[in-house]
Amino acid sequence: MSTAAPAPALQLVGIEKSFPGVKALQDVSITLGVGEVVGLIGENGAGKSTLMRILSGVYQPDAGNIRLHGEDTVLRNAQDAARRGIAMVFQEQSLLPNLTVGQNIYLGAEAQFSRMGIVQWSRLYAAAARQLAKVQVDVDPSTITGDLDFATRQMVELAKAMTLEEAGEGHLVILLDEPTSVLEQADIDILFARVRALKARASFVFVSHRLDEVLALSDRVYVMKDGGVVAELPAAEADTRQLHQLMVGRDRHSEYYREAQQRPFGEKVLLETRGLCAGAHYRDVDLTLHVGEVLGIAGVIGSGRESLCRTLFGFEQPTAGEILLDGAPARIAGPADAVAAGIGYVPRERRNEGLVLFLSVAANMTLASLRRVMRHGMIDHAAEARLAGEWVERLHIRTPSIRALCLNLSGGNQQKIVLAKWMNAHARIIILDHPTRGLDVGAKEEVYDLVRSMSAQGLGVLLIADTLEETIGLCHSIMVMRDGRVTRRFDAPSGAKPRQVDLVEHMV
Amino acid sequence: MNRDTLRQLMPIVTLVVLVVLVAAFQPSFVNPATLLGMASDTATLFVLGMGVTFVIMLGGIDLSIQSVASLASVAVALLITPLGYLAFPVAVLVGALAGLLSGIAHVQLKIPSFIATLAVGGVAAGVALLLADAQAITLGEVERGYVGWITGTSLGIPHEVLIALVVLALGTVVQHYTAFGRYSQAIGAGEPAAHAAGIRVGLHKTIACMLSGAAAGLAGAILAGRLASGSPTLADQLLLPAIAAVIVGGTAITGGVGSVWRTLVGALIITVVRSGMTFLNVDIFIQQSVFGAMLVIAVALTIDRSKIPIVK
Amino acid sequence: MAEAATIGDGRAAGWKKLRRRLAPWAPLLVLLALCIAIALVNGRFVSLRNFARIADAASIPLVLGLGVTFVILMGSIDLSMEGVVAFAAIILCLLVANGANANDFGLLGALAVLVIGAAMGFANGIVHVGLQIPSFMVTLGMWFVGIGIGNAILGGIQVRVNDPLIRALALEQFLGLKFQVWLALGALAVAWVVQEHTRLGRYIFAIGGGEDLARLSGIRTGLVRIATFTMAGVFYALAGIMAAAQQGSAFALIGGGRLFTAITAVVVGGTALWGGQGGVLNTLIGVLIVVVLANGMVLMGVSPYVQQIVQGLLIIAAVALSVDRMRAKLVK
Amino acid sequence: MHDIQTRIRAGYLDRRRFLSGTAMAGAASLVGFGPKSLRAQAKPTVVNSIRSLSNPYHATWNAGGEAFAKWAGAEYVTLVTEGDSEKGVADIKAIIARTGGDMVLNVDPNESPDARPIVEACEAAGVHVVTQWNKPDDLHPWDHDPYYVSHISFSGVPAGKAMAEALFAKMGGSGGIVALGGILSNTPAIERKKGLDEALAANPDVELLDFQTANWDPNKALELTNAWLTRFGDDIKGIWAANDGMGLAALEALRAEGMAGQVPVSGIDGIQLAVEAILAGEFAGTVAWDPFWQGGMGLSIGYHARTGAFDPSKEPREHREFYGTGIVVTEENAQEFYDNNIKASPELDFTDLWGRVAGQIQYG
Repeated sequence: MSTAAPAPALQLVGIEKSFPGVKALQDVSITLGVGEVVGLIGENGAGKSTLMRILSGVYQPDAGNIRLHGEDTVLRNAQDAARRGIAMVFQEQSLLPNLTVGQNIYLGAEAQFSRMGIVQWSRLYAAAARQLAKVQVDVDPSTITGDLDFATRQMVELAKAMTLEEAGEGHLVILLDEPTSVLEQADIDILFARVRALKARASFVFVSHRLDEVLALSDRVYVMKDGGVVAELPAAEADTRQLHQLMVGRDRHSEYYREAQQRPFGEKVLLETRGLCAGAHYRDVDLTLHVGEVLGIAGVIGSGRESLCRTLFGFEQPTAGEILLDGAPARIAGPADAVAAGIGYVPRERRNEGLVLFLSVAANMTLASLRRVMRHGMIDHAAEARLAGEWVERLHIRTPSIRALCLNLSGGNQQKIVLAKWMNAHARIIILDHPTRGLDVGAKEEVYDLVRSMSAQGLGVLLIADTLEETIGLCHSIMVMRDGRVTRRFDAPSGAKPRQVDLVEHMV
Repeated sequence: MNRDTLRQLMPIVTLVVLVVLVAAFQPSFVNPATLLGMASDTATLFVLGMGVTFVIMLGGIDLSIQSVASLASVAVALLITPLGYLAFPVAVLVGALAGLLSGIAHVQLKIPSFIATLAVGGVAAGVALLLADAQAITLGEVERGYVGWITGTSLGIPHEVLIALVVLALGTVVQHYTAFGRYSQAIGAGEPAAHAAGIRVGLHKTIACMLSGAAAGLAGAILAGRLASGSPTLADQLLLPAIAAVIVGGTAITGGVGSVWRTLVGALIITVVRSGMTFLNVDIFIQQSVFGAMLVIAVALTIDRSKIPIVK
Repeated sequence: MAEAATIGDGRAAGWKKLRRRLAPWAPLLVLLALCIAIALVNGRFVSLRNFARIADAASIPLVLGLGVTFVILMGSIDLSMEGVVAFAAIILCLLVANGANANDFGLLGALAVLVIGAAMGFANGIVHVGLQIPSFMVTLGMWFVGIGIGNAILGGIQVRVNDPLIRALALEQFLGLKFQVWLALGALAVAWVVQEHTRLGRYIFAIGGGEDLARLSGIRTGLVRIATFTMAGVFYALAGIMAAAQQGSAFALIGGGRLFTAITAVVVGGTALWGGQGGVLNTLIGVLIVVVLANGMVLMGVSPYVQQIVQGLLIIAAVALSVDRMRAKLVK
Repeated sequence: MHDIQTRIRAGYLDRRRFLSGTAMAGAASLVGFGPKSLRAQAKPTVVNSIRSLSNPYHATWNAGGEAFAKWAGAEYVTLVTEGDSEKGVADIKAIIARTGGDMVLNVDPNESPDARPIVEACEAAGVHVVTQWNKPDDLHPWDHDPYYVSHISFSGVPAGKAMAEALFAKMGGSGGIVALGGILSNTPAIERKKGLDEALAANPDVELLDFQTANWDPNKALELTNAWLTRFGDDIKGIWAANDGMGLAALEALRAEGMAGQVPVSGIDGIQLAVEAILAGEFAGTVAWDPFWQGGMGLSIGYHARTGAFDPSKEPREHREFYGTGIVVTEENAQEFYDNNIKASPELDFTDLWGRVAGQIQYG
């Protein structure tokens, strides 16, 4: 144990947890010192989520002890954990869009502002403002949460966690579950600064797939694999390559982004925009996407790149300029037009817009191209099953059956189904909006393979990536946007990739 | 897998258990004539319920079906003299038109289907009252000659049963073998993703409303045949039983999960509960209470909670 | 969550913002426009007496609407009100001085009726939450059960209410308005306080906004649901008391035709059927729109055949105007 | 009628019976049918099918049926349509199946058209049936010998007219009235309205300010009356209602305005509260159909046909389709009517089948 504190803020000893058919955790022991940030990494399925759920009182361990500030503790349920000063900042944000910021911060804890059952909102808002000040966010607590951008909501989420400081034991344990996965770099920096500033008042467990961030923020790192802790090491002594190796049991080779498979793209132009504008979102965007090209768009929030992609898929309408498909002007009034024109869209909100979770794997795969499995105007279920089976095999999708609901599959397998849907629809242009978000390393690599193979087949790919590294690694060309305008274009041929700093320079 | 199959079959199991239960006390309940009679009495309810199933699958609701069915019965009664058999397709068309109106109000004006169809139901009822001058129109001797295809029997099977079976087959084909069926399931289960897959959500919602209207039109025509008349209030009490049939069959009121055969089973459950009470001589003063309780119990048994995100 | 993708990209355009600001007021504007239109056709509409009558006619739908508003805010539905109203009115009639038995419990009887309403609502909630049955079905069942028990008790007869205190609700005035109007306003005030200033009110919105998220915040959603249905039951029972006072008697069909009026009013007022948006003040406006419309059509002498048609079209128009299209991405 | 009264006073409001009634009814009925089905071997089951048990009119009808069953010693079954024609027909088919056709049916069809499928089902199963109030004009008992025994109706025209005249008399012979109609497609609603129209034609000093339909629904009637009070104010000198339920609701709307007793109201059906309102001087009158007689005698006619007391096919047509006798109740005879028919239970002679025949039904 590298901390010198007499009683660690939190100590897990020999935690075990099984589900029917699965041993989710075995003999997990983790120590979190007072004022420490501990990183927790591992592939999907390594047991991180189960561990977090145990810590937040949602699950009960089958065996083992939880010690809070040196005392054995049983966390009966989420409320009990909260009362003892354990807060969770969720990967999927837990704020309700129809409530105000202040109401969200104190949701479930209004009793302290109630007198005879009547909640006094002025007192609650004043208190909420104090919490927001702790995380240095300048938001009026009476703002409707749905009106805030994502990054601000993440900060509100942190402010919500800070409320426990007053309610509970004083020193908090805050579980950060993938807090950065939806944030842009600038916002991540702000979040990290806040976390560091709060170390005096709280200890943090930081779960993330982004190894560099884990190293940047954490004091120590635990690596989990197959339900157990396989390594514990000080962040200062580790590097991403080493962590990667520990997580997957193999080296992260230089071929991570499959650069060697990058082939020059074709001459033929698939998609072109001329002077495309959309109100305040972006202006005068000229873009050209060739056969086999992977075109990356880099930019921070507010750069307009998401809006641009949504325009190209018909969700939003441009206010000026034109879109050309195969050289001919095209009007894309809605997603249906886009699909008809051979455009596919892999959304950031996979569980919302990417998949119909309560529909089967096969039905999701054929959703955009049902015509292909229809004969005489009727769906040919046998043909559909064959087709789906082929995709399952080809993309190594792990699912109990093609009739299983997508709901129960892992993120990586879900994303592969989304990609299969568009390849099945013979889309010639694929828009990838954060395609690797929330995926583990292995699943990411499979997505990269797919991007390469789509490129090789002559598809045009438009990519908004999670990280600059990913953008640079995958793309033939990169377009940088800032404040709604294209600021710079880079060629990124294999072996002559631009550096991250080159891009960042034009982003902010 | 086995448990899933069992869950799928729960509506049928529930129906069989109910029939057996009644028959155990009153064996005459299961003689073929009684069962066929009940089946034919279920036809109207099933046809109405099947139509509204399509709308419920999409996550909407149709509260206009009873008025549309009444309007269709009036249309049949008025048109059978000049048009003969053609009056029946016209009635179905009238229903589809009313459905189109609901669809436009719901999709184009973005009004919740609950309100849009409630309002269109009011309009349909008003039109029916105007057309019929607020009276029941009885079919005369000659006109009744045209309703044999509804009220007659072939090979001992009442035609209502045959019509219901044809409708069931059509509904099943639409649901399982057409793009509309698949898309409506997708829209009901996850509208944003369906939209993002290029499905014309509005179009399919409108189609669903029209199908519901057309089915209501057919139900109105069947009613007109069975009762040999058309009346602006003929089907007024059928709305809630029809929706209850859909839900009792295990279709989720929130959309995405369900099927036409479930509605048939649901409609049969309702008929069995009602007739069963008569057979078992349940005190008339508490029949309504027993009926309400039985509906709730039936849903508790038939609904497949594993496929419904949140029970609202 | 659904909006995240667009919000990150920047702010909505100015006119959209204006539209969004105006949308909450649309029901009120519709109401005003309706009043002006009717007044132009028949000047008698604008009179203190008529306004008092409209208030009178609105009081029972308002109380029913308040109850169901909370349920709708959770994204659920409650169809049981006609059953609860009938049962409550019948029990009330039999407990206070009446034409059928010797009971005379007065206010105590009214209180007992409220408890019975709560019990019926509680039963709705517990079956809905405990057995995970859609509220639509549970409350539909309770509707039948309520009327069925009412029938069983009365055996079809109509019982007169003789208790002067109960009758005073409909017969006596205070400041130009019937007591039942004041009672309804009192119920509105209580409902507003519950909605705005209690945890229950907040949790109802939270569940409507996203039940899974609310649960993650430590809200015991099952309890909130049960409490909400129970509260709704109390409102229905209160409406049952008012209905018995107004009719001067109780009969099994005393709740007849009230359900769809109440739900229509709630939705016309701008409360979203998918939950999370709206509130009791919206319901007040919605009830007034529906009641003024009915009153106006009689004042204007619209033929009874045509009334349903006009009502249907006007409801579509009213809701179309007040739907906040910016937020209502999914209209079900 | 006595039956109901005792039930209210002694039985139904008794908490013990109420509780046991609801909790045990399911079990009781399950246990109870065994012996009943044995008994059904001896005597045909007698069945009343009516709209609902939630209104006094049909509740009294049901009491009459019970009284007859007791008199005849037969099993008694009540069916209700709850306003749903399909349910009505289906329930009748179910009871025919259960009894194997050994039964007598006395039915008030939900709507006129329902009568045809009901009669056809009865004929097919050999069930003797009597219809009341509603049937299509071209459906006649003599076309369905011998099972379709009789159709009984009460002409709504004279009733509607008599009530209008009683109302006008109480108003002083002139002034404006408003009128509440029943469900527009019901025969009684249409006939009663026709009677009103005839009376209006004969009394040019009375003006019909507005006619609206309240669908037999007291709630709707109350709302409408309120709106009328605004629209016509003091111009309303009287309110004509197509039945007592709506009339009583209109009376309550008047009472809320302090106008009860000043503006007379007329009803039809003769329910207890309406008669009491006449005694209080608030109602101008009502017409009593005597549903007790309808519920009992309807069964009795069918029962006697089935048991061979008479052969329907040999009866004259005025015994096959006839108007029953309604009693016009106004201020003059209200007390007497109340004493004889409401406070005391009417004694019916169930063998006097044709004592109240008031002529063969006329069409057009």
